[in-house]
Amino acid sequence: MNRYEKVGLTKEEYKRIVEGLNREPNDLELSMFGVLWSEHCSYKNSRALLKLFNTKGERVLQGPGENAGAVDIGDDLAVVFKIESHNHPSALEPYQGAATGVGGILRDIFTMGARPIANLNSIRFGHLNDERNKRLLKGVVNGIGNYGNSVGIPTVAGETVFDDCYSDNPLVNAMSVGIIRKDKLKRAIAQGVGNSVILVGHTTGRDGIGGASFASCNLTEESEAMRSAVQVGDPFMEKLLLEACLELMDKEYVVAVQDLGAAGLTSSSCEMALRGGCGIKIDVSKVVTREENMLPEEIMISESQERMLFVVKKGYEEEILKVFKKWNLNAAVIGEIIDDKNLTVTAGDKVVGCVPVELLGDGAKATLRSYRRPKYLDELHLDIDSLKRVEDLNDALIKVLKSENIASKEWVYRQYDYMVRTNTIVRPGGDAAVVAVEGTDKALSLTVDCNSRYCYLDPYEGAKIAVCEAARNIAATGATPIAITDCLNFANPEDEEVYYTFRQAILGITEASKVLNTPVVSGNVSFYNESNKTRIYPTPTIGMVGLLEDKNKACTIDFKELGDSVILVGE
Amino acid sequence: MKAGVIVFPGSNCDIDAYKVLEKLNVEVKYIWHDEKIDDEDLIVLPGGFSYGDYLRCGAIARFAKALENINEHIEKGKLVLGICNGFQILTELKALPGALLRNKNLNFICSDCNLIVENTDTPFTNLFKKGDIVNFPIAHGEGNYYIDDEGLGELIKNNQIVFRYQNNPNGSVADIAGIVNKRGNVLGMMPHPERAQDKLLGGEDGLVFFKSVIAYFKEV
Amino acid sequence: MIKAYIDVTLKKSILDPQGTAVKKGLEKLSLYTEDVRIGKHIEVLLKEDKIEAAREKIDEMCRRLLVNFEVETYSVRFEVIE
Amino acid sequence: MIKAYIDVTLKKSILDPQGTAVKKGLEKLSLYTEDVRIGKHIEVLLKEDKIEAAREKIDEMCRRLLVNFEVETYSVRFEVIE
Ligand SMILES: Nc1ncnc2c1ncn2[C@@H]1O[C@H](COP(=O)(O)OP(=O)(O)O)[C@@H](O)[C@H]1O
Repeated sequence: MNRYEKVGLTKEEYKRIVEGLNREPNDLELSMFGVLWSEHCSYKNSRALLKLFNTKGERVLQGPGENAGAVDIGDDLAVVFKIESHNHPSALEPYQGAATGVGGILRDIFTMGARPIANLNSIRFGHLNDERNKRLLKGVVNGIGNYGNSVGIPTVAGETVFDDCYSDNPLVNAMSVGIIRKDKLKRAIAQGVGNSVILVGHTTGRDGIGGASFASCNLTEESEAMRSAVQVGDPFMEKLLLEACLELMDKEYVVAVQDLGAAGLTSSSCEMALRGGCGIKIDVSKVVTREENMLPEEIMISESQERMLFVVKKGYEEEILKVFKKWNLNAAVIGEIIDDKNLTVTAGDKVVGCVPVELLGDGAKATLRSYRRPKYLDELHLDIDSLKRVEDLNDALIKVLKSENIASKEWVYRQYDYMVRTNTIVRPGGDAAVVAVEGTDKALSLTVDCNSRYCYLDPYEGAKIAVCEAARNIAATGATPIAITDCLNFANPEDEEVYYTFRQAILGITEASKVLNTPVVSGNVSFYNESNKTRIYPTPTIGMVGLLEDKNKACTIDFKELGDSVILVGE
Repeated sequence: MKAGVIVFPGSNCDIDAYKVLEKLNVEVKYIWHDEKIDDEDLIVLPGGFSYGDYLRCGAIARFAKALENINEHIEKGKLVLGICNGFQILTELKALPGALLRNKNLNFICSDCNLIVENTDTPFTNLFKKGDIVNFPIAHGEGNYYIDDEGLGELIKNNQIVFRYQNNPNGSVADIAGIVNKRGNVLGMMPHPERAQDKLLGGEDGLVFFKSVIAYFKEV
Repeated sequence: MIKAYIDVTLKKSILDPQGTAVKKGLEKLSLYTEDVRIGKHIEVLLKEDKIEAAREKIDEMCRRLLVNFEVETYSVRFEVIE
Repeated sequence: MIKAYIDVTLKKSILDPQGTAVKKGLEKLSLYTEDVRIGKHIEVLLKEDKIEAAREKIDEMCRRLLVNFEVETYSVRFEVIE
């Protein structure tokens, strides 16, 4: 195997790196390119198409591109939200995979300065007659519950779906929603030569090394052997990190904040510098490590959880360290902003790597892949008249109610603390959840939806239907839909037929979101959800936020009184 | 009357407890885990996952600085209320007998929950009538109250059982949801009265509970 | 240095639903057992180099923090590490 | 009959938040350690009377249900019970 293949790069990509650097990259640099140019970090297969989304609207304060999107809800407040996948880790270790998924999305919200007020999740498995699927479901629900419950953020809504196509590739999409005063929105833009870079939160270990590139490969027997790819979450640490960060967020000396997700220190430092058009210098010897003798490259790409990167004005480092100390968290000054546009990595005084920020962060070519209408679409047809007549309707009704996809999901959501912080007006079990916005008369209505079978049958219409279903759920609580976030779960994009469904789904979402005036403000793409046996249905999960001006008017789904009229509306 | 809500790292119902007391015009403040408690009339140990609830729920919180003088506080006759994680901490402290084990079904349970008021002769329940049914939500993974037969006999003899579950959700011995110490000034309970503070959020039975405390201090 | 291996288990008289669940889970895989009980395994590395001293320290840790004697008991093994 | 004592622990390179918290908790009591790691302790009672057979069965249980090799490893001891 070639050097570049080991880190998941192609020959062509390697050539571009050598040209960009004017030399061969050393091992550290190559690893950084490997993780950042992976699909998971670079969105190289989706970026070009994501541009098609409808992202503008009078309420939009922050569209896609930041840690999370932000939308104006009046009263000087903004709602900040995003959805994210943690599919592959959850297939390997359902409990930790799902838990760290929740941890990651929460950090995306509070890096923007917002206090998370609610979590949602969309989870999909193979049918429950299989013991493994049952274990996956139990582990995932346990992981989502435990993490959210411990941090003290109510998990208020979601969806739980079963289909054979998810047997080898369960889907775990986690969404989080936060509130912030709109003038306090933080952005992750590194600025100001000489300003300090501070790493805070958990210690850095070898766990999760290679996680990002891992998330971009097909699930094969080999990945089962890539042991270190699983990370362990520590919700307790996250809770402390959340409180400490929010305590600092409105300080004027905090220039920028970014959480460490996929590709760890490499991606966070590079992205921040890229947005700020500056350079950044990191001294790995200053990083507080959990294990001895960690190599610079291990430190740079570790995916240890519950960590954040701060850029602060020179001279204010102590202020930051003091707050983190109070919360019993690590914090160390590990670098500074520099004026050349490089990411320079040192170990003490010795430079161990130096690459242009632009090449590393933006050099992975956005490819518009070729696509082809899948053959199966032409083969699908059903003659309704050929179906057998249902004789016993009672029996049929019971069968429908008993089926996994229709049956009550109380077993799931009862394991989530959906009431903590006493703002939950409409609880899970209805169409959408409603959560009060403290200090106002307003409430937010929240839901996630996708019928992936429809998307399989017609990716364009199916995606439109997902957006519309979400909007109906919101409307049914009395709220007005205002914006969406999306999680595009698909199979291998290098397959032209898969790429076709991906493209169609984006066009469908775009169309529906224009008509409903619910712009896309954030989202996530997860490819390679397939095994050598199965391929998931196209699954563009839609997370939607609605606004209710008067929280006392929230509607619930239950029939209220004997004698009330029941009216069916719509087409 | 003055109240203090202790905030451990990992507490997450601290705000809810504070909110309900504030709503009832009680002078209330937060007490950070490594500050000392002062002369508060009511100390609330809130729900949550103190110190991550690692090892056993409440095991590490018991050693917090804020709890150093808790025994003297109790001896003085001041009130201590432990809700959920707070109840777990109080049993770890041995301020209340017994222990809380994992729910019998092994899962975390969040839901509404009907309780039967067994004892109205406490500072926390004096506005209820014996046999009242109240709805305080539950949200816990380890709320299965355990005590041996002898201990149970003591609880019954001394009328220390304050709330019982109408439909035992977690396997607790004798359907016990909340108990007081012998003197009656320390109450531990798994259900959350502070979550039942607003009709819009599903009920306000909890207000009666906290008003009882206020009424108690008006008397003395 | 000395490594102590502490096993903390629920007292016999106390039901162990987790053990029961695992027993049933094993049966679904056609793996039959008479009984399964689940506890905690704690490994503590100590600077001490005499087992006697280590034992005293571990006992104190168990008494004060690691074990809740209302419902649990424990046993310890030691290993001397070079 | 044979009783198997299985200790399931997190792999070395994997973060053990519980162990870290307990180590800090012990320090508050002035009980100092070099390291604390926490795992599961599983006691399984088997009808088998040969250790060889028991070992095979336990290994299968670990492989199929008790241990997730992504993050954990295990060790077993056996005891013959009359
Ligand atoms: N994984 C989950 N997490 C939280 N709530 C869930 C989850 N799955 C289902 N729910 C809740 O159960 C209810 C029913 O869900 P669903 O069947 O998807 O509703 P609908 O089909 O009406 O949109 C909803 O209130 C939903 O929020």
